[in-house]
Amino acid sequence: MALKTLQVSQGFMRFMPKEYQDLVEKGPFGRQLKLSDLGTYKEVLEEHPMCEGCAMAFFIRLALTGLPSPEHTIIVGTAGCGRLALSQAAIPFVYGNYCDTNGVATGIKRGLAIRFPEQHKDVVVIAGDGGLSDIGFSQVMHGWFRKEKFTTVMLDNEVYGNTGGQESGMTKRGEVVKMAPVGKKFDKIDMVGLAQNAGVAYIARLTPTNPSRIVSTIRKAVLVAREIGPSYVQAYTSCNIEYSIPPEKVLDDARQVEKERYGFLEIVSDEAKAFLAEQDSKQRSQ
Amino acid sequence: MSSKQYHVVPGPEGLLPPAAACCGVVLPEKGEGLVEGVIRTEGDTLEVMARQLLTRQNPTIFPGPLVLWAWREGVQEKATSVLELAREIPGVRIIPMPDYRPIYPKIDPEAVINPCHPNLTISHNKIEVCVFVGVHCHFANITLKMIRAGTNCYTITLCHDAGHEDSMASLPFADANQVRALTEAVRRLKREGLRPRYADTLGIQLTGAQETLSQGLSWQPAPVTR
Amino acid sequence: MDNTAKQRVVTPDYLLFEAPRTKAFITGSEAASEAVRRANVDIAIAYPITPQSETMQRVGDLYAEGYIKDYYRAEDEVGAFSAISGASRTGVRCMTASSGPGLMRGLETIASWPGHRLPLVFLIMCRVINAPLSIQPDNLELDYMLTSGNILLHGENQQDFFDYTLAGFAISEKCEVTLPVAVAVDGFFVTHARGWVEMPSAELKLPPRDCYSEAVPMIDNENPPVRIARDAPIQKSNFISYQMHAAWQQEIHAAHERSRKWVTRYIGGLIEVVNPDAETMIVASGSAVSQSREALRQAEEMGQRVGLIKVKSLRPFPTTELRAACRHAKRIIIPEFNCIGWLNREVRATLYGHSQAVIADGPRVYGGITMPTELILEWLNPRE
Amino acid sequence: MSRYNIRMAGVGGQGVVTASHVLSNGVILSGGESTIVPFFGSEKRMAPVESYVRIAKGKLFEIGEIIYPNVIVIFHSQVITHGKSYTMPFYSGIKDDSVILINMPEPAKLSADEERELQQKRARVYYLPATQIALQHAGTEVATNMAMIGAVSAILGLPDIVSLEKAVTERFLGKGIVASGGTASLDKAMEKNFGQKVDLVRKNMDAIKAAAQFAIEQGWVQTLPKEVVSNV
Repeated sequence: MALKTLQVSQGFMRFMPKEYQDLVEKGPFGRQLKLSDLGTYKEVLEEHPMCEGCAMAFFIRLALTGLPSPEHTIIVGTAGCGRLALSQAAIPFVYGNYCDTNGVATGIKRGLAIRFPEQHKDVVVIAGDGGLSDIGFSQVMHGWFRKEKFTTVMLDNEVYGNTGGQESGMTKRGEVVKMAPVGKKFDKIDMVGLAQNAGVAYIARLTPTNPSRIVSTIRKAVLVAREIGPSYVQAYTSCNIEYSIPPEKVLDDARQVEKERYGFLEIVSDEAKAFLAEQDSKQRSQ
Repeated sequence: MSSKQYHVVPGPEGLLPPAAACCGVVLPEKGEGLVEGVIRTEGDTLEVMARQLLTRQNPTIFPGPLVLWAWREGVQEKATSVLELAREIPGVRIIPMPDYRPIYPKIDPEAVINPCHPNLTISHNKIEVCVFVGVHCHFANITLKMIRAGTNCYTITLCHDAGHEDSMASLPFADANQVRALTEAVRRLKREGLRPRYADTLGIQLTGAQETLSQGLSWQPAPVTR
Repeated sequence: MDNTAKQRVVTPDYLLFEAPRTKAFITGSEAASEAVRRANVDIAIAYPITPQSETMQRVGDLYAEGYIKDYYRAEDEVGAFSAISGASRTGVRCMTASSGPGLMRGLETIASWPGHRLPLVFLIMCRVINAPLSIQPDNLELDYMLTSGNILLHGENQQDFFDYTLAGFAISEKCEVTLPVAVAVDGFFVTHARGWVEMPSAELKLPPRDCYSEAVPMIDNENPPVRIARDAPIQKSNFISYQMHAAWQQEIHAAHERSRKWVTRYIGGLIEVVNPDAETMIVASGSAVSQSREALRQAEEMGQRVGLIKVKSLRPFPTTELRAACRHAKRIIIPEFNCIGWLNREVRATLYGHSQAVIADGPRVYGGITMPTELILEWLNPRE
Repeated sequence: MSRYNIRMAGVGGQGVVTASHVLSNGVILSGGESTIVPFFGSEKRMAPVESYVRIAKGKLFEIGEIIYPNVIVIFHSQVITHGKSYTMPFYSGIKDDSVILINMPEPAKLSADEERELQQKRARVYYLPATQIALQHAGTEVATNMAMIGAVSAILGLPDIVSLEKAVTERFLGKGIVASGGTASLDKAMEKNFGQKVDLVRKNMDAIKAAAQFAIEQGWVQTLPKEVVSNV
């Protein structure tokens, strides 16, 4: 059990920094927490350098809350804004090269399966639209074809935010952004459709308008990846800087986008459906 | 590689001192130690360490993750031996290195030492001698180089594995027995009449940040706003 | 079939130097896969490219026979090298392989392994990389490997390929090293040609990887610290010192220095010297060494005494060994299978100020041409 | 011949890079030579910003960040109190007989060690209420960066005020360099604040001139000792 890595050696607690004392005594590890518990326990995410009012930072906080076993979770990321927060979480975070998240996640998942055959280990890729739909596309798709058992979460801000606002494959057609000086000339890549074609067991598309939905979606995605097959969550997480959205209007924008073109969507395989129903009844009987 | 013996002594060495390993300093074998780049016996090494700890300014122990977290058998024994060592060094502080992440927005130099900016903790606390124990070798080596570059701290390493060329005194394959041997060396020097620099100070000193914490845990739930 | 469970764990020293060996006449690809059979490998990831494929498909057979716990064919080299880096982070023993263009394709990933402190073994079956395309042997790609931070061994023949591969795992996983080890041989000349290889029993294997005795924590949630972020982007910032990235790079170089002891021990020295007292010395690596041995034999028949220095380890480079071995030399020639002459450049940089010898700028063949011994002999005795 | 290696430090959004561009361009317009190198971290918030400006009357060759400055310009007190800078302490690497200009109305509380080190280095530490000057003379604290370079030009005598005004005009009325995407959106906000661009230039100049006047009144304008002038 990984909780042993959170036991402070006797006699050293008084020398530990506050965040660790809190994490050990009030952390989320080894217990089942709900969204309504938020605020009653020490979260895994520490202060981080993402922009004030950023929808992506908000989504990440809730996504981390939704992890069913944070003590057995590994997050894989890459270049992009998200890693600024992810690297400040009390969950091992792997940051390799450009394009490699889903290859690295494959290796991690398989390596851990060899070393710990009796202990589930959840591997979750959390990366941007550029990282997954452009440069990392091949590894995303092939991970799905191979039915690798890990979760891929796309933080879709429809632009390369971290490098200063260049067109990505997930940018809407016609949008004038950097490197698309006369507007993007092709459609937003249909990653959800591609995931479906590749046989991904659990697919969800959502915006950050509904916190409990974020938590439950991530939970379902991770559980399905643990037992059934690959899962994919695509979340609209606007870049308020590059799309000039005033910080206080970020959620209004998300609601608008949700209504127009980013409605909540879940595509679940029969096997995953049966598994999730079983999980539900188990939880209810507890 | 230079044919001249490279000496690993307290800095500041400047902007970017070389790695001692690239200057011909080699790691000791089991039963040996490394003092300022030269291989010595374990006994000699322990004596040098003990003397430095008793005589230099603001001695501090930096326990790393492999000592702080009781994650497997044997850790608690080593952790206990580290506390025993601390009790024998008047005026010593214990500042942990609980992890290796770059801490945003900035470390509290009285609460932690961090490999991304170790010299901040050394400078803030005016530490002129320290012991690293239980830090993974990669991060220990990086930390040691940066300390040597920017501070005048005498660095001591009790390494669980092969040891560290960039610390001024290093003992390889150090488990609880080696820590206890260092404690014994400290006791012996005191018995032989060495008056510790902080002879009048009793026990382990808490830093300001640690004192605040020890007055009661200050955990408050984070506000549930975005 | 779980054949690996039936194998007996022995120390690297026993397996490499003490265990009784029997002789087999096999190809380089067979020799490499026989090493993998005895290496207690957990995961191997393959992607086809000539002339590497034969080795990795044989490794696939080892998986089917139960000598390896996991194996798959990746989408491409970047996918294979990325996944291997993920697997290595979890503490399992892993290996992969490639050739020329495949290696070049994966170079970003290869060059990131050392900085991430990833023990693994990477087999290189050298092949032409330049356009126009060719599948023939040429080891120009090793020039790129020289600055990649990987430990780099260059085997001469099938026997070396077997021995260095096994040694590679032992070197790679030493705590003070904790680096990837690349083992290169020249394609076809070694991989597809047969030679005598002495091997210990297939019932023996290396001890498993001891991942908690390495320079960095494992990504497995079973060892501290919980906030690992051991691959955090390290850049000049308010919460990361200027010097950290620099110190990190220095640490990789330092780890190379520390590896000298283990490379020396497990492959029997960084160089081998034949006729150390000769005034004319050949310095070579890879299959150029075999060609030089024959040239040396022919020269001796003609009454000329010639020496040979076989460079076995390119990284770490045998700096002190080479200086000592060349101290008395009057003329040095460096036969190579590439147009750039990377070994020539390394030797010149190493000997500068340490030798009075005239260092010839060749001979070299490239683009898949073989190195005739006659060419070496011509360079040994240039027409004035 | 005067040569100055100026390290400017502040936090994101303060216009440190913009100010360094304007100062540098002012020197060029006055017939001198200047180079600038901006540096910022990857943080999206509270990011420390440093910009390195070299100015001289003769040729400049050096590039890169300035590790050993002889002028340090601190735009925000956090640089000192939080160590909001790439290097600690804020005066690290300072050369003897240097100038430190800090945007604070009152002297900062420095530790005894820091006071001693600065004294040993014979550093002249000046505190300029730049934010207050900006508010009072430009009507917005966004012009704090202009106040800072106004004082710099008065202290160093480089660039002269006419050239600096030309640089400000170029920056805000065209041909200017936009430091970053964030700066572009800030520009829009400033235009709204100021009404018109011309007005913007005038108000920025007011802040510059007021700060320069402040520096003159405080007696900060003095030629550096000879050895510094010849060495740097």
